[in-house]
This record gives sequence, structure tokens and C-alpha cells, in this order.
Amino acid sequence: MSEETAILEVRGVSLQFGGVRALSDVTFSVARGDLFAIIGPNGAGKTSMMNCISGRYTPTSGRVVFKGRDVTGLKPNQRAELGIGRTFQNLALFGHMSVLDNIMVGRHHLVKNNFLNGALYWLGGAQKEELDHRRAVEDIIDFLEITHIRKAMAGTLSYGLRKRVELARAIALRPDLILLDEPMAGMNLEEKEDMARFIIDLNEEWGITVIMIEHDMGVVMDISHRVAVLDFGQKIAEGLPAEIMSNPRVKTAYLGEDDDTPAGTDEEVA
Amino acid sequence: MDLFFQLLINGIIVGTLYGVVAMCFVLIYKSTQVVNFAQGEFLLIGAWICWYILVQFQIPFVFGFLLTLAFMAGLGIFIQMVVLRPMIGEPIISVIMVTIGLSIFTRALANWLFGQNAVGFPEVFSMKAVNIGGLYVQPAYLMSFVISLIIMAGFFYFFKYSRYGLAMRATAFNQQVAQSLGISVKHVFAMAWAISAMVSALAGVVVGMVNGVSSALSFIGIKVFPAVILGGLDSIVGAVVGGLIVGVLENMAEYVDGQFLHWGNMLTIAPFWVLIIILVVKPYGLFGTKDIERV
Amino acid sequence: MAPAAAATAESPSAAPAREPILSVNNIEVVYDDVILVLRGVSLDVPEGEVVTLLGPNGAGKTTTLKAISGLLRTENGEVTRGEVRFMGENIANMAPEQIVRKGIFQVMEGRRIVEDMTVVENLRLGAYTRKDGASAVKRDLEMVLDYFPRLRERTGLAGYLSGGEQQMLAIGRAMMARPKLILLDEPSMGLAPLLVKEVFNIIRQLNRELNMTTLLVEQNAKMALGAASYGYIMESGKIVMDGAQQDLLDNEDVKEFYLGGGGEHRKSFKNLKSYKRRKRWL
Amino acid sequence: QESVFVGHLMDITGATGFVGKFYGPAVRDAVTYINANGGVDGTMIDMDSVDYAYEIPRAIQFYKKWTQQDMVAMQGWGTGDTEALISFVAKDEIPVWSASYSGHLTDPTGKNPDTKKPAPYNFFYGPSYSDGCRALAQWAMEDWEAKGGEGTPKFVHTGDNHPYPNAPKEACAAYAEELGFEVLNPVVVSLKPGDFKAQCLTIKENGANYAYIGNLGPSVVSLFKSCDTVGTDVQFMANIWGGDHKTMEAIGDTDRNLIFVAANAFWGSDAPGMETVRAISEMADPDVDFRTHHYIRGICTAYYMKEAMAWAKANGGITGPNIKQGMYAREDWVPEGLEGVCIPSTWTAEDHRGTMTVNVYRGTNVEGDIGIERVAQTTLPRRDDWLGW
Amino acid sequence: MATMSLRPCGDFRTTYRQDTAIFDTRNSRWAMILFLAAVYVLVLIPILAPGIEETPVLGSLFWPFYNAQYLSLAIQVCYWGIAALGLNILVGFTGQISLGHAAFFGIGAFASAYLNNTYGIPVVVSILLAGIVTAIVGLFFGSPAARIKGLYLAIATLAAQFIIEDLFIRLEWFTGGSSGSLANPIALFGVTFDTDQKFFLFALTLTIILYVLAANLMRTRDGRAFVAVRDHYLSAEVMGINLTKYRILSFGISAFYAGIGGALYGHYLGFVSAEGFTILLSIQFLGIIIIGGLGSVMGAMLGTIFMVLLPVVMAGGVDVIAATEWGNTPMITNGLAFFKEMAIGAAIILFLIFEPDGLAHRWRLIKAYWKLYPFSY
Ligand SMILES: Nc1ncnc2c1ncn2[C@@H]1O[C@H](COP(=O)(O)OP(=O)(O)OP(=O)(O)O)[C@@H](O)[C@H]1O
Ligand SMILES: Nc1ncnc2c1ncn2[C@@H]1O[C@H](COP(=O)(O)OP(=O)(O)OP(=O)(O)O)[C@@H](O)[C@H]1O
Ligand SMILES: CC(C)C[C@H](N)C(=O)O
Ligand SMILES: [Mg+2]
Ligand SMILES: [Mg+2]
Repeated sequence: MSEETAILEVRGVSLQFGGVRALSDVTFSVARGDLFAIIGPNGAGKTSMMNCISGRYTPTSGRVVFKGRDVTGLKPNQRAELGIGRTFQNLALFGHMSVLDNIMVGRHHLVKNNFLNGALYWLGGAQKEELDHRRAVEDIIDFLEITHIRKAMAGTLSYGLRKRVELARAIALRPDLILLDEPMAGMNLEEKEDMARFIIDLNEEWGITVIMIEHDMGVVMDISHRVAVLDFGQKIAEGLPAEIMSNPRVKTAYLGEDDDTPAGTDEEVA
Repeated sequence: MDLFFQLLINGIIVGTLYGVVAMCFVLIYKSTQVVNFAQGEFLLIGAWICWYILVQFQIPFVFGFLLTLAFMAGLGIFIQMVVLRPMIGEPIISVIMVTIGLSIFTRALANWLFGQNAVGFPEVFSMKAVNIGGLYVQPAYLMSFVISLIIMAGFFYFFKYSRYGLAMRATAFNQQVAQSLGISVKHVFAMAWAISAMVSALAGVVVGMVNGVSSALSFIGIKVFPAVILGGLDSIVGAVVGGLIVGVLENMAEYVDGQFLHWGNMLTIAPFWVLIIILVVKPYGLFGTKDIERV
Repeated sequence: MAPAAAATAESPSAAPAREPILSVNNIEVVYDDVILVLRGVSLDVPEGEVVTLLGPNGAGKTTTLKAISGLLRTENGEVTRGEVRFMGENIANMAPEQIVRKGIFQVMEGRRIVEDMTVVENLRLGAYTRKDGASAVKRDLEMVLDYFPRLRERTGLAGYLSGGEQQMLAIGRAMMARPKLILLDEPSMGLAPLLVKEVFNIIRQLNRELNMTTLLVEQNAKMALGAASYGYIMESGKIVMDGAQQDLLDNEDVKEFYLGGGGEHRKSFKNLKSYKRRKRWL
Repeated sequence: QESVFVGHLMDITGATGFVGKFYGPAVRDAVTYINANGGVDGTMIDMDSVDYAYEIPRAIQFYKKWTQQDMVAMQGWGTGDTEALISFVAKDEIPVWSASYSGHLTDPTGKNPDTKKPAPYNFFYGPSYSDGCRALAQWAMEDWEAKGGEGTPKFVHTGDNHPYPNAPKEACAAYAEELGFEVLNPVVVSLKPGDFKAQCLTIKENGANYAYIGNLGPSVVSLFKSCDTVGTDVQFMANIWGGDHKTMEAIGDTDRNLIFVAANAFWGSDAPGMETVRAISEMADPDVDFRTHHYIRGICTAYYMKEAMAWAKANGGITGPNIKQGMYAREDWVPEGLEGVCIPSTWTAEDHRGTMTVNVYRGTNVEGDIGIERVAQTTLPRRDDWLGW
Repeated sequence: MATMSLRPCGDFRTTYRQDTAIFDTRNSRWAMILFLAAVYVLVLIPILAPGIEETPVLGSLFWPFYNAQYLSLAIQVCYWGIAALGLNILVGFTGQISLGHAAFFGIGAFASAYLNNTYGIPVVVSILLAGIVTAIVGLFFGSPAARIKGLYLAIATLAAQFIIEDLFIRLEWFTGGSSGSLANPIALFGVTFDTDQKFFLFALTLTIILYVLAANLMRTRDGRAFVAVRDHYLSAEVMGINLTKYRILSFGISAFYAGIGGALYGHYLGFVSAEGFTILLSIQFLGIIIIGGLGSVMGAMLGTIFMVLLPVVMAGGVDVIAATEWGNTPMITNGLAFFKEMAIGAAIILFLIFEPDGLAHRWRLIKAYWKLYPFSY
């Protein structure tokens, strides 16, 4: 895939934790406007991969290139400013803040007022700015249909609702690339449908590139454009959903269909 | 040079005592996440009670001492029941504040009942320092040194292997989770406070025997903070090492100050400078486990 | 696959419903003295059966489990009406640790393992309330590690485990307690398909071999109903429907909202209408 | 006037409570007794006694409060607070009798060029800390020669880094050198008791022969114990607050002794004035059968204030300035009723050093029975360069 | 901590503007404004028309502000309240426990006195400068927060407390060493705020300004960032928040408030001495915000009032005991001084047992109750 269309490139990333080798020499690239899925068994290194992209972890070796710029050395907040947003597998909301404020925090790098003119509020022009961003946030809230819980403390929400708020917070960053770590986990079919709809709209209407980790094959197959498969820290396959589904190695390692194909015959897919 | 070694010995001996008290902090912290500001008062009360029993009833030291321990255990449990149990599940910082209130209360109480003056402890062993190769050491200290070592070993085993040790760590991690595993947070608290009270009392008695009993004992509570933190809040070994470091540090500071600098008062302040420096280099102390930053 | 540890009753799960080991009678739950979450929930769990509780987010499933296991108290919620009978005794608002000792063990939503302990220490904690000796515990430890071989390799602190690994650990920890009744809150969450199957096998197995009664809260309705003999469906704090495995599987609404038509000819997530069709019972 | 208002600072619970709980109540008891016996020629002394725990800010808070209740005089306590208040009381014209005997309080006009702050309204009864220390240094030198020690003896100041112990530091060191001592670097010993082995080792290492203690009570005891442990053979000498019956008791059996300063008769004495003292003590608490010399000194101080007030009343009314004049009215005087208890003293408009006479005592404790005997009575020259220093 | 929003039915917001207001209801805003206005008037009238406070009936209106003790308490509430608010920004909002606040309070006091005494800078200005100086020192001692977290940080601040205390004694040129230094009364446009009444007006004004500023800060970008860092610093960072910056910044701001408070205190007392700024005061500040309510601007004020009144009330109680027959036994009379301390300790404990979330929380519930009454649904 050619340089200019690729919004994100992961080049030979490896990640080592003492003995644990979470990632070894993983390479892939995501085109602008793509809806890219990462699947793989538990502990395969999917979340670690995301952490490397969002800057939580710095790879032991390899590079992460975002919008043609090498961001490997940057801190998470710097990458956020460049336009990378994400949600977390184990929820990470600001428990004692209202849903509204949680999402407002997402605007952080877009809001310009600081502790000086912020404290002066009416004089420093902070008020106007705050209200403008408030409007933007309300749009997101409407979009995700969480209007009824705007004022609730994030900490008291039920699991599924928290996941939604997290998504809203990530969107608020107005990112070009958004990373979703198991967005469907803990949701029933109906809610998955809603979530899927949101993700698709996000991708198609808002034109945000999406990387999603998900264990629900139904969802992955239906909505993702490309799929990469990790196993024991290695990328064992990448391709169109259909290809992946039929990839025997993926089946044995992850899907667990009962037919087993002899190893070695699946290199061409990778 | 003689002075140097004498100070070194002092440092080590006093350091072990700090170590013991530091372990009591760690014990309570490891099991409840609470930093106990009333630790110093435990020393104070322990020493006074023992003194009172011995002076009042003229019984042999051993019995008096055992009585003291029994009393302290009771006190620890009592405090836990009336003051800390209601705080279970409340924000940690509120609980810490409660221990501060506790220390204010108990110190005032002790000062009222026993006065603030230094009072000599009844001669248990000869207080005259024994001369070991030109260096003076007190029998009481020697004994405390040994006891300390034993206690340290005990604590170490307790947390690493015993079932209760695990329960305590679980409680510290998250009370809800602990309860969901069938651990009685109440019992864990009670045990932690009882043990902590007893052991600190022991330290209090030893210091009391040597320097006399006085309101000053409670200051050891503050002195021990640098020790605990240097070692790492959740590390028994760290507490001991931290205690030694602070003890030696004080005396070395006095040496340098008294012989060369003449700035005065370095002995009390030096540990705190060192504390900050070490923390900047090792944010979790020397042996503390860094908290998990995984998302 | 599991070394059938402690050969307790080999009762077939397909036995006729016996008198319930747990029966929740019309309970009402309130958080912070104001927020009413459960309004009269009743359900029965017969001895040695697997019963499942389904429902959308925020319906009150977790709250129901917490009401049973007593953990409600730790979030200043309480059962303000009705009763929870376990083996004939009312345990509503009893202290959680007592309830555990009576043999009810909840696997909490979102793992909740002790992060600053190793895998093995976590498992040993699971057996905290057990009285039947170190050797038995040791045996079960081996059993659990056989169920989840992946955990064997993880020697570091549990906090660094991956989401799925933590989920395995949480379930394993529950197994260590050998409870009479186990409450599972979304055990399949975050597990890879292969493991989801695995976990449900384990649930069936525990139920069969150790005669462990199970109350199962799940989003993966198909799997859940596969494993359960009876099911309840809850919405916004009320039980809106219940029935035996088959009845539910055949029910149109259940198909529509929880099973998604089921099997091959389910509608694709891709071409969903953007308007919502939410059907409400009563 | 019906009554006059007097503020009274006590330290009961603070760092100096050890002596504070004798001196403070003494002043209070004395005033109660005075009021019970006709007051100041009919005028009652309405005194507000408060425990400020030896914390300067609290002292000043109380002072500000009192000035709004038109106070005419004040009974003070610590050096820190008294020195802090010098300019306040001068401005408000309120005479203060402090329990601080800091030399800095003795130059009312700034006659001595070295005086930092003239203290026109500060009085105290007894020798200043500096003069006390000078007397001790003199005694030490005599003792050294008597013992036939050869070489130059070494003198060291020990005490907290705090106004009270610091007060005589330079003044006394200067005089010690004058006397031919080698003066060592001062050793900091906290006012609160504690483990002072390290400090003792320093004292030992530096080979000090005579150590002046600027602290008091508990701290002195700890210092004694710690130094016994490390086996130093230094002679300790305490200021007027550092030595008394209670301290000797607390030190316990020891083969060393404590030299200290005192400025008035002891409880046992048969001086005529002791009648009054006993009566006052009796009135306060019949069961008490012993009082330290601090208690008695408190009474002296209160009575000097009373007589100054009496004079003021007779000469234009009890106001700050008049009371001040009252203190100058007589020479070598002792309040009536306390003959033989208080040392005859003189205050003049240029010189607030009431007395230059210092009594030096030796305290011992042998298996618990305490001996206190006078070893010297020195009368120092009124040197001008010592004024306010 | 949890700030649930409880509004009466019928009070609906129509614009985001209303929705982001400091006071969550129109009434509470007006109540506050009226209350403050009344205070100003009651203090001002007697200043402009002296003697009026002595008049029999009318005078009783003013007495709270013309009673030496009450007024000094009110002033104490001001300078403590300012400092406490600073601490709450650090502890309550950013989640960094500090045991060194008294030291910063002290720096402010000394700095202002020093600037005024040595360079003759007008007190009003020197107070502000003192705040800035303290903020700088705060940034310095806060910089370890970039690496140190939680209780380790708390103890590091404890160390800072002792180190700074020690420096107060050592840096004679700056603090006057162990014997402290004098501080002049406030003068503004030729008016010297020498009487407590005048000083109170000045202090009150300053307090109001600083509280409003803080309230604004907390509803704008950086305020939210603080709370985010407190609640979940890992995700905060991923949301684009620079942890290091905000961890240290909150030290700076909190120190600024402490400095202003301290300076105010110094000029009120007229004398500054190291003894005023011990660990005990630090602990007291911590107590104030915990009792008042962590992470609540109003809480800082409520807590301060509680802490200021506590000793007074307790002392009163002790006097009552002393008056009784049983109070005359020597054991008791000697004890009186200690009873007060014991009572304070006990009060703190009991309070936290019954109100662990602080006064602010209770305050909210009470307001909610009365507003929703009788239709509280
Ligand atoms: N900070 C860390 N320290 C040590 N080991 C880690 C750390 N983070 C991840 N690991 C290990 O790296 C491996 C990959 O973890 P990761 O979370 O990426 O898996 P995953 O693909 O997200 O699995 P899951 O689908 O269950 O979430 C795991 O075995 C985990 O134990
Ligand atoms: N601690 C709490 N305080 C206040 N409200 C709470 C609390 N916990 C849960 N709730 C509320 O109770 C309702 C039910 O929550 P619960 O977690 O039981 O739903 P759930 O069925 O488990 O949803 P999910 O499937 O997302 O886990 C939710 O609306 C939630 O907001
Ligand atoms: C020793 C105490 C009486 C304090 C002493 N008055 C002083 O000058 O501070
Ligand atoms: Mg993951
Ligand atoms: Mg749930």
C-alpha cells in the first residue's frame, strides 16, 4: 500500500516485558478511511499493539509512523494532539466526573484557555470558548444517544453505558485515527447493533479511520475492511475478512473450527 | 575516628528500632492502605503503661512487659472497632485523617495522665553501657537489636506465605474484592492494628528504658516516615533497611556537622533531604513495588 | 479433561427441577438511598442447575447478583424489600464474607483480580474460605491450571495479564472456592471465540462433575441458553420474561433481540437501519 | 479605679510547660491572694490567665485581644514572644513582666550602641540569662583552678536554636573568653526531650569541660541520661530555669551533679517573707507541701507589679506609664511581705537590670534523695557594655 | 467527592450558559450575594459613622463585627480559608496529598514582610508578590511530583515541610531567624487598615475574589484537567493532557493561595515567626479540606469555619467543666488544658465517622431537601 494513502504504518514493532515477548516484529499499515480490525487469541498482543500506537508503551524496537511522521518517541498526549484517540479494554473513565465533563476533557487539546484567563472567565473570553466546545460536545452526545445520562457520574453507570461514554470521549478529540479496544464486549445483540452503527457512521460520515480490536467475529466480518491476526505476538495473517475466515491457521489458533489443516500452507495469506 | 565508629554503632542500634516501628507502619499500610499517624502514640502509650505497671505493682519486668503487650493488643483492637471499623469503605484519605485525630487525642490524653516530663524507667538491666572494644553499647539496646531481627523475620514470613498475609494484601488492594473472596475486612483490620500496637509498644519500652519515658517518644512516629518511604511503603525488608539508613544517617550528619560544618541541627534535617533526593531517583523507594500502569 | 477432583455426586444436569437452592423473592434495591434500580425481582435457581439471566445494559443484572452475594452493601446500595433465600435461610443484606462462607461465590464483572499478586497467589486467595486442607487446595490449583494452560506461563503480577487472561484467572479463582452456588457475571466478556466455547464447556463440566449450581449473567445469549436449563430476561429492573431453555430459544422476541435470528441467515451488522425498533414487554 | 485589667501568658502544655506550670500559676495565685487581701489599695487586679503553649503567634493573638480590653499591664512568659512584643508594648505603653530574662530586654533607652531594639516597657525580676551565664562561667573558672586542672578549660553552649537558649549565647561566650576559656562551637540540643547520645558524643569528642545548658527540665534530663550512657565527664551548668528539685528528681540516681542559677529563697527557707508565700500556696491548694523556686519567683514578680501599681495609683492613677514610673520609684527594694524571699532590686530609666547578684547552686541525686546547696553568690559589675546584652 | 447535581423541579436550564453557572440555582446565587452585601454594610456603617455600634438597639446589629473575639475569628476564617482553598486544589481536585502546606503559608508570610520591610514595597503589592514568590517555591518543591506519586509524594511534601521549617530558622536575612520578623499593617491609598474592622473588609474582599477565581478555574479547561489527572491519569494522558505540567502546576497554584493567605496572616498579626508554620498547621489544613469536602470550592470554606470554631467551642465546653464542683479536683484542673486538645482530636474523629464525605456533601443534600420539599422525588 502506497505511502501517501497510509495514515498509520507500524514497522517491525517488537515489545518485550522482562521475559514476556508481547509483540515480535509486527508490521502493517492502515489506509486513510480504513476500518481495520485486529483479532487474535487472548494475550496475543492486541492491546499491547494499541498501546504502542497510542503511546502508552514504547516499542522495544521498530517504528510507528502516523501521517507520514515518526511518532515512536512521542508521549501519549502529544500523539493525541496529532489526532489519535482511543478507548480502553478495561474501562478508564473519570469516575467522579459527570459524563459531560468526561467528554469535555476529550476536547482538551482543542480548548485554548488556561488557568489565567480561565480563572478570569468572563474577562478572558474563556466563557465563550467553553460554551462553543460545549455545543460540539452536545452534538456527540446526541449522536451516541446518551442524552439522558449527561449529568450522571460516570462511576455509577452500568458497564455498557460506560463503553459508550468512552467512545464519546474519544470522538471529542476530533481524531483522524481512533483505536477501539473491544468496543462490543459486554453488550447484547441489540446494543452491538447500535455500536456497530455508530462505528460505521464514524468511519463513513465523520471520515475517521478506525482500528478495532474485537472478539465478535460476526461484527468483524460484517463491518471491517481489512483484518490482521495476531498470535503470540506475531502477525500470522492479514487480509480481507473473507480471506481471514477461511485461513486455516487462523481457525486453529483463534476461531477454533474443528477442522485442522497442516501448518505451513498459509504463508501466502500473511 | 573512635567517635565515628561510636556514632555508627549508635546509628545502627537506633536504626533497628526505627526499623521495627517502620514495620508497624508497613503492616498497617499493607493490610489497609492506611498510613497510621498515631504510630508514635502507640510507642508513647506502650512505654507509659509498662512504666506504670512496673512502678505501681513492683512486679518483675517480664510480667509487666507481657501485661503491657496484652493491653496494647486490646487497645489496638478497641481503636480498630470504635474508630476504624465505621470507616471501612470510606475514602482512604479520610481514614488517614482519622488516625491524625487519634494521635492528637491520645497524645493529649497521655500528657494529661502521665505528664510530659522525662521519667526514668525502673532499672531492669544495668543501664550502664557495656564497653565493647572501646565502644559503648547498652544492654537494653543489644537486646532490642536481637528482638528486632526476630520480629522482622516473623513479619517477612507472615506476608509472603501465611494465609492471613495474603488476605491482608487482598484487603489493601481492594476491600470489595477481598469481601467477595470471603475475607472479613473487620478481622484483617483488627489483626493489623493489634499487632502493630504491640510491636510499637515494644519499641517504646526499649527507648523508654534508655532515654526515660516522655512525651518525646511520640516524635519517633514522625521520624519513621522517612524510613518507611526510603524503604518503600509496602516492603518489610525496605522498612528495616530504611530504618537503618535513617538511624545511621542521623548520626553521620551529626558527625560531619559537629566536626566540620558546624551548621547545627543537621542531625534532624539531613534525613529529609536525603529522602527527597532518593525519591526523585527511585520514586517507589528502594524496595517498593511500583504500581501497575496497564490499561 | 479435568481430573475429576473430589468425586462429589455425579448428578445429571438434565434432572427434573428440584426445590430451589436459591430463591429471590420480589426484591427491591436502592442505591444511595435514592436511586431505585430493582423493582420487585424474583427468580429461582434449582439445586445443581445452570440458570441464566439476560438483559440489556443497565437492566440490573449485576445489581441482582450483588444483591444475592451481599456486595451491594459495599456500594452503599441495599435490599429495601423482599428476601433472598439460600438453602432456606434469608441472606438479604448479610455481610458478603458470611455469604461466601455459606457457599455463594460471585465472579464480578470486569475481572477484579488482585493485580499486585501473582496468578498463583490469586488462586490461593480463592480458596481462602476452604477448610478441607492444603492438599485438596493444591489439587484444585492444578486442576484450574489444567483448564487454563495459558495461566501457567504467567509468573509475573496478575495486573499485567491481558484482559482475557484476567478473565480466566477470575473464573479459576471462583473454581478454587468450590462454592455450592456460583454467580457468573458475563464470564465470556473479552474472551476469544475459542475460549468462549471453552469456558462454557467448563461451566457445564463444573455443573456436572462438581454439582456446582450456577446463576449465569450473559450478553452472549446463544451461548448462555446453550448451557442453561432455564432462563430469565430482565429489563430496567424487572423480570419481563422467563422460561425453560427451549421455550426461550423458540420465542420470537428473544430470537429478534438476543439471538439475532440465529445461525446463518442473520441480518448483517453492515446494513442496519439507522432507526431503532425497540419492543417492550408490558 | 474599681479594677484594672492585666493579661497573663502561661505555658502549661507547651515546650516549657515543665517550669511553666509552676511559674504561671504562682503569678495567678499571688494575684488572687492580693485581691483577697484588699487588692492594690482597693483596686482589684482583673487578670486573664491563658495557656499559649509557648507559641509566639498565639501569644501575639492574645496580646491583640487584650489591647482591645484596655489592659494596663501584662505578665509575660517566653523570650520569643516577649522580644517579639517589645515594639508593640512600647507603642501601647504597657509594662510587661516577663519570665524571659533575656539580656536584650534590659536596655530601655538604647544607651548601649549594640542594642538592637530598646525595650522601655520590659521588666523582669532576677538576673538576666546573660548575667546568669557569666556568673556560671566565673564559678567554672574558679572550680577549674580549685581542681588544679592545667591547660585552658573548654566551655560550650548547649541548647535549642530558639530565642530562649540563644539569648545569652554571644554575651556569655565573649565573657568566657575574657576569663580565659576556650569556647567551642555551640551544640544544638532540642528543647523537647529526646535521644541526645550523638550530641553527647560530639561534646565528648571536642573535650568540653564545662557545658552551659540553655534549655530546661525534660531536655536537661535527657541530656544527662544520654551523656551518662556515652560516658562524658563534662560539668553541666544550667540557667535559672534549667535546674530545680523536680529536674534533679527526674534525672534519677547519678554520680554527676548539676550546677544552676537561682534568684530567690527556696521552699524550705525560714525567711520572714515565706509567711506570705506559704499563705498564697495554702490559699491556692492546701494539700501541696512543696513548691519549686520558680513558683516563688513568680510570686516575687507579681508583687513587684503590685507595688508599682500601688505607686501609680497614688501618683495619678494606674496607667501603663505610671506603673513604669512606679518601678523606678525606689532603690534596692523588696515588695513588702516578701522580705528575705526576693533579692533587693533596682530599676532605673536607663537600666532595667533589676539585680546583678546571682546565686549559684549545686543539685545532686544519690539513690533518689536530692541535695541542693549553694556553692557561690556572685555580684557582677554593672558594666555598660553588658547593658541590653 | 461525588458532585451529584440536585436541582429543584421547575428550575430548568434553557441555555448552556445557565448550565455552566457557578451556583447551580438562581436562588442560591442571590442568597450568597445578599449575604455578603449585608456583611459589608454592617461593617462599613460603623466605620463611616463611628459610635453607632454603641447605640442601645441599633448597635446590636453590628456587635458580631465589633466583638474583638468574633471579628478576629472572622479574619482567621479569611486567611485560613484562602490557604485551605489552595490545598483543596492540590489535594481535592488534583489528588496529590500535601503535608507541607503550612510551610508555603509561612513562605508567603515571611516573603511579604521581607519585601515590605526591606524594599518598602506597599503591603498590598507585597502580598501579591508574596503569593507569586510562594508559587515559584511551590513549583520547585512540586517538581518531584513529575515522578513521585500518591503517598510517596505525600511524604515528600512532609519532608519539604521540615526542610522549609528548618530554613526559616537558618535564613536570618530573610526571616530574622529564630526570633522572627515584624510585619507592618496594610495601607492602601493612604488608608491604613489598622483596626480589625478595616482589616476584615480587606481580607474578605480578597477572599471573595480568590474564591471566584478558583470556582472559574474549576469549570474551565485546566480545572477539568486537574480532576482528570486525579481520577485516571493514564487515560487523562491519552486524552492529550500533559501529566507533568498539570501535576506541577497544581502545586504552583496551591502554593500561590497559601502564600497570599500567609501574607495576610502575617500583616494581620504584625509579627511572623517560624513557630507559626509547623507540621501541625499543615495537618490542620488537611483536616479542613477533608472535613469540608475534598474537591469542593465551597467545602474549603465550610471546613475552615468548622476548624476555626472547633477550639473556641471546645474551650467553652472545658470552662463549663471547670465551673462544676467536680471540676475543682486538681486532677481535672491540671487536665483542662489537655481536655481541649483531646476534644479537638475526638471531634475530628467523630465528624469523619459520621460525615466521611465532608460538609460540602451534607450541605448539598440539605439544600436539595429543602428545595425539593415537599415534592422531593
Ligand atoms: N505492562 C506489561 N507488563 C508485563 N506483561 C505485559 C504487560 N502488558 C502486556 N503484557 C503481556 O503481554 C501479553 C499480551 O497482552 P495484551 O493485553 O496485548 O493481549 P491481548 O491481545 O490484548 O489479549 P486480550 O484479547 O485478552 O485482551 C500478555 O501475555 C500480557 O501478560
Ligand atoms: N453503585 C451504583 N450507584 C448508583 N447507581 C448504580 C450503581 N451501580 C449501578 N447503578 C445503576 O443501576 C442500574 C443497573 O446497573 P447494573 O450494573 O446492574 O446493570 P447491568 O444489567 O449489569 O448492565 P450491564 O449489562 O451493562 O452490566 C444502572 O442504571 C446503573 O446506572
Ligand atoms: C524556660 C521558660 C521559662 C521559657 C523562658 N521564660 C524563656 O525565656 O523563654
Ligand atoms: Mg486486550
Ligand atoms: Mg453488569
